[in-house]
Amino acid sequence: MNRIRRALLAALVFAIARPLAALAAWNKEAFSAKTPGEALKSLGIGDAAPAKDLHIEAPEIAENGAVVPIEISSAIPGTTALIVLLEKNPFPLTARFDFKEGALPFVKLNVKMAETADVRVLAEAGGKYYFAKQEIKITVGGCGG
Amino acid sequence: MRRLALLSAVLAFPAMADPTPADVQGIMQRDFHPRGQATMDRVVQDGLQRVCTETRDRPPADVAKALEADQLKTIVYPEGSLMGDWKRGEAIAQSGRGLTWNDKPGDPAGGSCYNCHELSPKELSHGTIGPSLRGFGKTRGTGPEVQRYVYGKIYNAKAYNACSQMPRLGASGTLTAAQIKDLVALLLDPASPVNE
Amino acid sequence: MAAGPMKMRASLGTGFTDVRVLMTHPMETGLRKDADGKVVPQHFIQNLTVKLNGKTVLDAQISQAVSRNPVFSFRLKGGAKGDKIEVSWLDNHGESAAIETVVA
Amino acid sequence: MKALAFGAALALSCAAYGQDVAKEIQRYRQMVAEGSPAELFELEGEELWKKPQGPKSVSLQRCDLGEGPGVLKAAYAHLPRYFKDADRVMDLEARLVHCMVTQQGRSREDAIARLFGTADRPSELELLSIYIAGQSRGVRLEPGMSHPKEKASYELGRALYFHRVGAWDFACASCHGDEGKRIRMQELPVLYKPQYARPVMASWPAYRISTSQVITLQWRMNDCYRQMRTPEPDFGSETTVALIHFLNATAHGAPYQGPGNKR
Repeated sequence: MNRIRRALLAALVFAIARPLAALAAWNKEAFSAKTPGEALKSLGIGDAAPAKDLHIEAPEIAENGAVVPIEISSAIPGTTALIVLLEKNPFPLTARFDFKEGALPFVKLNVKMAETADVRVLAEAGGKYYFAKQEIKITVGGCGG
Repeated sequence: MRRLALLSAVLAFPAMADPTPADVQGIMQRDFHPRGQATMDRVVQDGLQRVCTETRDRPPADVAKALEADQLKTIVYPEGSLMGDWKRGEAIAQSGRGLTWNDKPGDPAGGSCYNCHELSPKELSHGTIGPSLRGFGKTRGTGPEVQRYVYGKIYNAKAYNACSQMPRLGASGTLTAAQIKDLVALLLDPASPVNE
Repeated sequence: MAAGPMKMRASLGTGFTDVRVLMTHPMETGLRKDADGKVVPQHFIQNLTVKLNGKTVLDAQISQAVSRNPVFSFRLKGGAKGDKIEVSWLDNHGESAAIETVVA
Repeated sequence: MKALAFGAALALSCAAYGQDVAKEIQRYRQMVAEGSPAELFELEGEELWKKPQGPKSVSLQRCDLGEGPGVLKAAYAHLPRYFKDADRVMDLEARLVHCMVTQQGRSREDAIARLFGTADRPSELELLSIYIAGQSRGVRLEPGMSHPKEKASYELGRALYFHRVGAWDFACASCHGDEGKRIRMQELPVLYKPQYARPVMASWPAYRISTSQVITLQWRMNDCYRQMRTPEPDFGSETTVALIHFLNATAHGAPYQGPGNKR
């Protein structure tokens, strides 16, 4: 198995330890926060205004908390970051995307949710913050055992 | 000419009859192996399974009646009240464990109730293979007759409907008498969420 | 599990380029127990970088709450045949991987 | 008063539940399918197909899956089928084991030592299955139905589908017998009817979202029997192959669209 993986790695992937190490910034404090409020504080975010131009596309019911697809996009001019918080997870802050010139403020990803909860998305634009929310219900599926 | 071709096609496979339940059982005895608590005696059909297989779950009325009478005799009622604790009953209804080859023998089993039935309105994830049991006790009360019926139905569903798809949860050794009593309470107790 | 293969697909839309990237990674939360009841240590991707023709266009920080074998879709402004897109990740064990593709 | 309002809200949400739930779950599945990592496993399966293994140190690239030695295109869509060299009907997995034994010189014990993998490490057969099935995309399902043993396999599969057995008296049809039923939130396809069998059978093997695992039809048969509370069926046995044969033959004509995604 390892040999195959290595072969595949050689074919598809090249090691890039050098450039990545330089930008390996990961906000440990914010990602370790146990409530959405603490996480936002660690990110230096105070007030956020509700925004209609910030879109969350997600199913209202997910059959499985291990894979919950979420698509987020912002039509707020000058959006430079999108932040995803899963309000009832043990560590709510789930992702922060910083968009530079050349990328549109759009991301689709799959997340894990411990239970039915709100997904809160924040957008940063021109130094101000905006938010949108959606509840996603998590159900039990299939046969027991 | 076409008829001739058809005839020869039929003649080419003279032994092509559908396998009987006995044939199938023989093949399963060859192709299966015991694992954990799932022993080989489980691929041997009892009379009821055989009749239901042969009739595609629609036995003639008199046969069904005889089978049901037979199954009724398997039900063992405990002494005293048949109403247990609906809260424990809810947990049993939720659990789908028990009797599979990777369940540990001796571990408490569940009734798999929500797999097929709607019970408490709080549980949105319920199956629809069996009828909804929401509000079951509201119209039927908690009298000894209805307790006896519910206990018996869970213990051996085939005593009331010979080829029911519901397992014989007591007769198969899946649930204990105390567990079945808890399920009776889940269905009948006015305080149970089923009767909200 | 070591880093496995990645796969990326870039397709031209109207006014943007759709990028979809798959990566093999366990994304262990550190809360899960294995069959023997032992806690599986945290192991998850923390940083994700998207470059277009050598220039970083997207920096992401993610948590262990991203699903196993992550799949991300991004959109890049404009885009043309021949554009080179590179996606790389770094996890909390210091392992990293990258993949690049040319818009066709 | 507050409790009353809550109760009313709950009743309302439950009333609205039936109609909206199916739609939302459908949307959930659609979104999950768009983000499936199944392709990653096809890559790994391809490596295994080409990797020399066993005492003879040869790859499986000369394995005849029914379309000729090494031909992968359409092979999966035409299985199970009768193989003269083995004088029996085989599905993909039984055939792969046959090739591992006859061509790579491996013992059957070695070939089937690790049938079902984990999320961390899918099994060899799972990865091979997902790769080979992917080479049938767009090809109509057409398992063998001309040889007498193929007909017998199909008939046995159908009989097994309705055969009530095990500690809980189940047949396949106990769950997959009536239209519009579900187990928990999972809809149950009535697999002996073509319109239900087609979309289902055209998407196996698959990536299972709840366990992040690659799953195959042999796994599916095995785990259904586990939940039917029977003993365990032998891997690639006449029984499991016959059921797969019956299901794929019922789905006859469906263009293969997998590997798919399962809950």
